[in-house]
Amino acid sequence: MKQGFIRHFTTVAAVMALGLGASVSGAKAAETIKIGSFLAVTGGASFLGDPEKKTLEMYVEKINAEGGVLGRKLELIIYDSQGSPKKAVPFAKRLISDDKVDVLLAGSTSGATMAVIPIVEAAGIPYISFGGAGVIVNPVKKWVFKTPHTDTLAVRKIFNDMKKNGLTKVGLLSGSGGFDKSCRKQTLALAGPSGMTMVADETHGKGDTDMTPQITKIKNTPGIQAFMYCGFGAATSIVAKNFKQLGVSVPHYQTHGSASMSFIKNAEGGAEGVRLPAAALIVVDALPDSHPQKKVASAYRDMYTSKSGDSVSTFGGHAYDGLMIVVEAIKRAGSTNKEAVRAEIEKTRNYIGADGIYNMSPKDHLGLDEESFVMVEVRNGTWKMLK
Amino acid sequence: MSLLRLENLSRSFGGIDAVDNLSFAVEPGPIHSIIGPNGAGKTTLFNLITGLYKPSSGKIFFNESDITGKHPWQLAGLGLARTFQNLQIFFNMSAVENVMVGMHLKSDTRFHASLLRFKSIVTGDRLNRERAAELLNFVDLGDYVGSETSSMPYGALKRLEIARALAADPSVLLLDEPAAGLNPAETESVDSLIQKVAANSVTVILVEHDMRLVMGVSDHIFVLEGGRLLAEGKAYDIRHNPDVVAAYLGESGRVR
Amino acid sequence: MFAEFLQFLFSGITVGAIYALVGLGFTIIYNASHIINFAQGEFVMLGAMSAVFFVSVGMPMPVAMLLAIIITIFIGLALVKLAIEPARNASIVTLIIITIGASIFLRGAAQVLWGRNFHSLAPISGNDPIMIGGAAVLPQSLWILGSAMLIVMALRYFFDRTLIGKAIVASAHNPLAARLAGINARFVLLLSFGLSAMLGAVAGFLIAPISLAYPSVGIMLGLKGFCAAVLGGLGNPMGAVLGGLIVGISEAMTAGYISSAYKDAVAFIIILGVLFFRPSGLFGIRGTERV
Amino acid sequence: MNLATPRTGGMLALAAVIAILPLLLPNSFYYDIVILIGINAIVCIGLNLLIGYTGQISLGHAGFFGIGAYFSGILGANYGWPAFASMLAGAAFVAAVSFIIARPIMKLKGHYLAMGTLGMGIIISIVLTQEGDLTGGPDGMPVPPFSVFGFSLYGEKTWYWVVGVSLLITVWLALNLVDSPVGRALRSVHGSEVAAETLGVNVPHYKVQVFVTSAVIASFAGSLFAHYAGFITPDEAGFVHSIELVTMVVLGGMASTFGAVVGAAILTVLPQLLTVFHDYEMLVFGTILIGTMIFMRRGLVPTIAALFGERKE
Repeated sequence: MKQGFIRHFTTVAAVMALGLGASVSGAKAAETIKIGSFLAVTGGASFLGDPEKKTLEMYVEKINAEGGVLGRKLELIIYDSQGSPKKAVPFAKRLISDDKVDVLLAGSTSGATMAVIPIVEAAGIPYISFGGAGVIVNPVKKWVFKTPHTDTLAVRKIFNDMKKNGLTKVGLLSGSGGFDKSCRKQTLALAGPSGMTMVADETHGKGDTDMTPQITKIKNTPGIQAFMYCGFGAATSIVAKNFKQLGVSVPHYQTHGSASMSFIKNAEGGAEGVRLPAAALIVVDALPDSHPQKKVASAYRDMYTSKSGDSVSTFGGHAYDGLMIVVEAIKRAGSTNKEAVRAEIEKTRNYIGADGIYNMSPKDHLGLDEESFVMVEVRNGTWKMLK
Repeated sequence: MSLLRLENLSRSFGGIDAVDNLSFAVEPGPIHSIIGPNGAGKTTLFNLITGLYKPSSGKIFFNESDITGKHPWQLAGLGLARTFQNLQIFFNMSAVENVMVGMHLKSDTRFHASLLRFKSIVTGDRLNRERAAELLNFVDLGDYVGSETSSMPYGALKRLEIARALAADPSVLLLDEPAAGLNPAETESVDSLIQKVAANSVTVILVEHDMRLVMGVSDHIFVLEGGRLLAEGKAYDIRHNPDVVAAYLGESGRVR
Repeated sequence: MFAEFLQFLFSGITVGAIYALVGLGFTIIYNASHIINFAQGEFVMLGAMSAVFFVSVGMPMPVAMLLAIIITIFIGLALVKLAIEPARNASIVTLIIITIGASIFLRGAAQVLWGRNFHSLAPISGNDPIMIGGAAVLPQSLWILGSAMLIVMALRYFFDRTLIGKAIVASAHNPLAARLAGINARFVLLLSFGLSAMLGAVAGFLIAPISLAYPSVGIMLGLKGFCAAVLGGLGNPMGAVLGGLIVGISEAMTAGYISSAYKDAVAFIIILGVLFFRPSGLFGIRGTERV
Repeated sequence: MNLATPRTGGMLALAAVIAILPLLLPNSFYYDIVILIGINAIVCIGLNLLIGYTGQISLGHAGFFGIGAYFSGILGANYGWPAFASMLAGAAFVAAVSFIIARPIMKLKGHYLAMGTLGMGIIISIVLTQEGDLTGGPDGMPVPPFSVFGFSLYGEKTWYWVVGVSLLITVWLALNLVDSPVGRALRSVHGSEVAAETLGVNVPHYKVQVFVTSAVIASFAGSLFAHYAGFITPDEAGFVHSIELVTMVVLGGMASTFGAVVGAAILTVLPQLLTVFHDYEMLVFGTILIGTMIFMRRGLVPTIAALFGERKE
């Protein structure tokens, strides 16, 4: 009679223990500086996470080759959250309490970042996010910083350029991802105060292969003067192609989400004439030598293209700046004490990065302003910087 | 007052009249058989009576109340139970549990009671389990009480289906080819089982090809052919009815 | 206004033809084995990605297409040998999980081999649209629609007229009887997956110029292709094409006239509506329960 | 008290594991994983009643999980409802919605049923994504902690016991349901609908009943998850999550309540183990899925139980 009880107990317990025991990772060398990261390396947002992962890996390797930081090697632990906040949360807890990392450089998407913030704030660990949404640092959270330009900056830059060309009636198309929806929310919010009127507001789904219905509807909106698209990844090229096929005549604006060579190459000529705000990194060749970012941006561009074989994108730039800001902060703090490193990150002043010049403060955990964006236009297959 | 009465019942499947304007009545009495060559519409008739198929036209009366178009689970409540030509055993359950499903209508099936395991559920199950064991003994499956259905031989499963049908305390039991695929010894035991069932005041309606079984056990026989009633009567009359013989042996077999 | 309607219609046809082509892949395998291959979307992805790869290493387009077909067929056969055959008489749920496992495996392999960036493929006859009644039609979508029709006719001829075709259909309806009649069920299964993989590859490089190619392109395509096949009635090639067109056009019309945000939701509502009134699809054979 | 039956033996074994486990969990990461196992197991137990016992299929049950989560989120954060009230409201709404959907959808069979439920789940996740001003859209929304009588549940340790007890209750309820006339009626639907009908089992009624039951259980689990995680996104309702849940049930062992628990445990822990493979993670995961379906067709627990030579309940 006892037999049944023992049999059940062993079955359930054995499986549980096997699972949990095996995931206790090996012992760790005491003195390495541990950088924890979870990125959307695969899945829908892999277009963000992949360059970020490659950038972190190549630069940690480079820094370690040059003797590491404070004489200590950097150890990089990266988990693939596949862009899903549901997967990001356990990885964040694993990095903080199991791998016991010193600093977090993670969260390719805003959704994943927002889900992890409560954990980071409770644990008290410096966290630099690669998520786009402004809400990540607004209202300011003690331990949370971010390097990517917020969509607020991008939208304001776009509106300024539109106003310069006398365009005030804008038709908007946006995707269904976190980046797309947050960009749409900012656009609709800033339209009024910037004197713009949104005459159309259309959406397309994840993985859609043809946006002609939405673009046709926007094209036929009476009084429309400019078309704007919020999105990133393959959809940016499809929208550009459809835009050209439908022969839409109004100026075509997109966001820094499309700032990569893949966007131009895969739009098969549809990208011609598209204007968008981009980090200086993207048009590094067109920058005058006097431009403060010229040296840093071209060094990063050369390193990235040679090591990864892909063209450079602003998303890789976010990771580069994040890593460098943390390394500088640790050097200035002289230790990996979390409170000290956090304070130093907050004191980052006039840091020249690939994506812009960072001036952080207790009230601004991003430190970028519109100047970090450069308006560019696609001319015969490459980026041209606009004055 | 007839137990079961069909009035111009017909059912066609895209042009084929499986059952064609059939009318006959089954009087209370122990064992009735429905025979006829393959494709005569026997199983279709069973499916119409037990509500699995809806008739194209005509009516069915059970104890003189119209049951045309009723769902099978409503008919089970009126005391109609059946077995199937090709086995419909719940292989995901044990032999005893199969029989216990037969007692479904008389068990406590209140959702909250089952969820919170009320006393009535526990005692009810214990009684049903005992009765199921009795029924298995009744159909000579005593030594299969504790076993799984997946390990039982074909003959035993045939009898399990009968025990399961009996668990619903039917007044009429429809047996669809109970002897199909059985060897002579097993057929013999089915014969005695049918008689045992009939002896418990359960009217049995049998569809069967094994003439020796039919002629041996039936009080009344209906002969179907091409979905129509060819003849009905006592076993002796049917055996010597020229139309019946012709239906089976073809025109050359017609006895002048 | 009519031009706008035409434009929505053409977009619906373009997308519908894509779903139809993917849906046909489901139909072939279902016809032969009553299995729904949830890795069908990945066959399309493999066709597109391998074609892009071969073009990028300098192969001319036709050679790249041929190689893409060969590779995808090989993977389709490997899928049968390694995953489907060992689990032949498993339940529907188990087979669904196996094909989902296969789709995850193939996606993982594509990412390791070809990276995670998105690529495009040159269209067969240029990118400049043909103007009809004020609406733009892509030559590529005409290629897709044309090949979908061609494939349906070829399939209809194959399944109705040729001996092997009938063997496939026979072994789907009654595997035991088919085996007794001397039909080699394993060969039929291999043939159907190979055929469906070839079709997936063809769909891949026809679709790539429009939908672009990246490792996870197969997920949504597979889903919508499944919708097309089910809407049309599983196992009916013509049904899959019509189902695909209905899904595509309803998406485009919803985006145009109702709300682009709920475009996909409306497409699924239509599918559910059809299934509720015709539980085996528009043209599916309504089998009665044989007891 | 017969220890051999799954009811008492199994329950005691699970209770013992839940009681002892905290001694083995070194830090909050492990607590988090075990709590997620518990929540997934609760959903899988409900789903197992539908798939394993009644032989149906649903590729959309994460939709109900998502509705439960968002009811707790929206009512809690925007309207200040107490946690219990929003949880019950979510369950009531899911019960109503699933009842209305169940009647037509459960007429479908096999692949068509898979398609119908897949569509249902996707529609729910689209609504959660597009209704941004209510649900916060794809970037999700914060959920206040579970407060009851002023005392709010916070931290892994307290949640461990909340989820542990909820899991035990769910297992107990499921075992009761299975080992009763209703349970046998559900299993008879799986065995042969035709035979069940002729024995008086109102098959459509029981299909609807088990569909609604599994939906409500998913909704409760969704609410628990929302308050525990503190942040939810439309991914909770997405079809990827639905497929994960079905895989847990099938992997653990269909028609086995403890199988559902073990399946949930394995598929929650596996991604943490597979991080070792980095880029090859998906390759390994796909292979494991295929392998277990081929070699352990009846699922893990029934196969192991069969090794011990005893039919697993």
